[in-house]
Amino acid sequence: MKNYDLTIHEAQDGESFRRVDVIGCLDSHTVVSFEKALHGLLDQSVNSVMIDLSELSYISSAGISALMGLTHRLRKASGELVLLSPTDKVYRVFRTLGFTNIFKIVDSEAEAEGIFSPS
Amino acid sequence: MKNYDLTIHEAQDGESFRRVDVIGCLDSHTVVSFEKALHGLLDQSVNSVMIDLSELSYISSAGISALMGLTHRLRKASGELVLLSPTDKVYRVFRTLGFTNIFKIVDSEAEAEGIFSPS
Amino acid sequence: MSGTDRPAPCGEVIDLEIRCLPDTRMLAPVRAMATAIAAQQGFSPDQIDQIEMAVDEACANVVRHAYRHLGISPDLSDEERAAIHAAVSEGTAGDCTIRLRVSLAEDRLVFQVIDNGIGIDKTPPGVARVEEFVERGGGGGLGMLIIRNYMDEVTYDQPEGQGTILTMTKYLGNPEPTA
Amino acid sequence: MSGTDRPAPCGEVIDLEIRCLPDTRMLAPVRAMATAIAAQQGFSPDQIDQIEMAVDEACANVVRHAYRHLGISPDLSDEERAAIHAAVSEGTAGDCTIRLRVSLAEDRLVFQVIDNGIGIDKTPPGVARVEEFVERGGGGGLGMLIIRNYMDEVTYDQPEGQGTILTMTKYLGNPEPTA
Ligand SMILES: Nc1ncnc2c1ncn2[C@@H]1O[C@H](COP(=O)(O)OP(=O)(O)O)[C@@H](O)[C@H]1O
Ligand SMILES: Nc1ncnc2c1ncn2[C@@H]1O[C@H](COP(=O)(O)OP(=O)(O)O)[C@@H](O)[C@H]1O
Repeated sequence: MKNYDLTIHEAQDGESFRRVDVIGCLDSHTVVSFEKALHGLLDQSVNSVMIDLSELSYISSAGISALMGLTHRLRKASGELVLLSPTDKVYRVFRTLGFTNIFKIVDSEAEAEGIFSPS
Repeated sequence: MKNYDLTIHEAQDGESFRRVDVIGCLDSHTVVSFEKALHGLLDQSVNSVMIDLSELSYISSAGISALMGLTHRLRKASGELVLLSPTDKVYRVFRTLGFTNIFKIVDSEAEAEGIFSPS
Repeated sequence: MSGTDRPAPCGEVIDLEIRCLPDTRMLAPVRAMATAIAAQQGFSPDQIDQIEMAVDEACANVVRHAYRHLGISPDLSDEERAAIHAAVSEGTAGDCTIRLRVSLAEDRLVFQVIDNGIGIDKTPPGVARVEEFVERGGGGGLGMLIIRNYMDEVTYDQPEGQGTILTMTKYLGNPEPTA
Repeated sequence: MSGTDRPAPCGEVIDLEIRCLPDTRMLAPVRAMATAIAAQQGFSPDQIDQIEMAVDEACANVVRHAYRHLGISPDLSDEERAAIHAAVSEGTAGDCTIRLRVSLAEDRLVFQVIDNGIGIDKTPPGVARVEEFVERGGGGGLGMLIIRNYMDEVTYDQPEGQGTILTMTKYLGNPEPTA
């Protein structure tokens, strides 16, 4: 029933990236606090972030814009933003608009590891 | 996604009752065709009916009124209306309004059999 | 200013208003809207279900009763429905609508369901107890009971010759209703 | 008759109209209503998602852009929001609303999003291609593109000094959009 919730997981020993879970809707309303929280995280010189989208039920252009902005900022800092397991509905929006080639989208944490720490 | 659908199953050999599935919402809008279909069935001298409510996502007073009317009509014909596995949400409405003692509500077809053909 | 354009209940801001034709096909969309607002305001799943049902019953009553002098009812054929839509849109059936106003406050949601129909009798209509309804084998009269059970405050207003204003308030964090 | 009370597009009956404050908290309820109507009219799950998004983008644009001269934007603090609500309800901020009109027809749904704000430039605003958006690293401009991609017909109207009327039509059984 919750419309929006965000969890920024604590940094784990030896983990090469920070993990964030976003659930509910990412629209013009909820994106305001989403962006505040994520840019707050990046200000702590975090430059590898994985956002779990497996419980994101809706995304609008405002949410896509926020993800694009984060991707841009992290890439400039030689980091990366990885999106984990978007729901079918959100994936379809990425696909119809042409974002599946732009965002790094993965199906598992292992795959994300491979992007953050290429061997 | 379907807002309302009704299936009246064919009579089976040796079956003591007719089975009906209703899915979606039973509100002032959909109840009109629900009542038409059910009274049509009863007009064929069917007097034992089990309605599967396991995919009924919403019921309003109009739906309850229809179920009450059917119960009344079937009991007068020495028959019975049995409601199979209502969703939690629908059951809660029956409970808060005091209908759990009035409708015959069962959890399994076997239990319904026991009501229709007491041994 | 038409009669139904009366101000919101004192101190409340009308945040959202829906106006629609008295057509039962509008009930599902209106319920969806009401539950989304209730969820966003932080009501519990049970409370959301109660709000959904109360709003539905109030709007269904407008279709069922308020405009019966115009031949409006839930069980119209598609042709009858189209004829009434046309009459309403051409203005020959008057301002015949369901109007739902929603006010958000910190601690509560207020819904007003307004019609321009025939009005409600002064005596509280519908059944007083579920037993009454069961004895006569259904046949309606349960809607008002549900509204009164599920909402915390319910009032009816009948501005002179202008149909009905039903105001229903639900407080956040109120205990569960008992029937 | 105020400027925005203009008649429905020719031949359409306005079945439902929502008027609400330009507050992003209204977006989720409005989406819920739009998807419920679309589902009831028989649109496919994909089409329902597209309608949801187009309606959301259009209403979000009203909050984001139409009333910026009044200080209205999505990222207001609760206090700022309350002040604007008060100004709107006291009438000192004018008739500053989002208005969504829905017309049902056999073969299509028509949504009109109407505001009384600053209006849109004649040149089609927003980005023309997603690449443009990607190159500058986000920063908006995608909403209109989504609306144009996801709806079958989209027109903008600017009645003299009265904000914007965005009309979006979706036909039942139309093929999927390609970006
Ligand atoms: N908006 C309304 N306008 C006119 N009469 C109404 C309205 N709402 C309710 N009523 C009256 O109140 C009665 C009780 O309503 P309710 O308890 O919902 O039962 P039901 O709708 O099943 O008759 C109705 O039968 C009707 O006479
Ligand atoms: N209702 C409106 N009133 C005024 N301007 C608008 C309105 N809707 C859109 N616009 C203008 O169109 C531009 C493009 O909108 P859009 O593609 O949704 O991108 P964004 O909202 O992210 O800027 C906006 O930046 C704004 O200038």
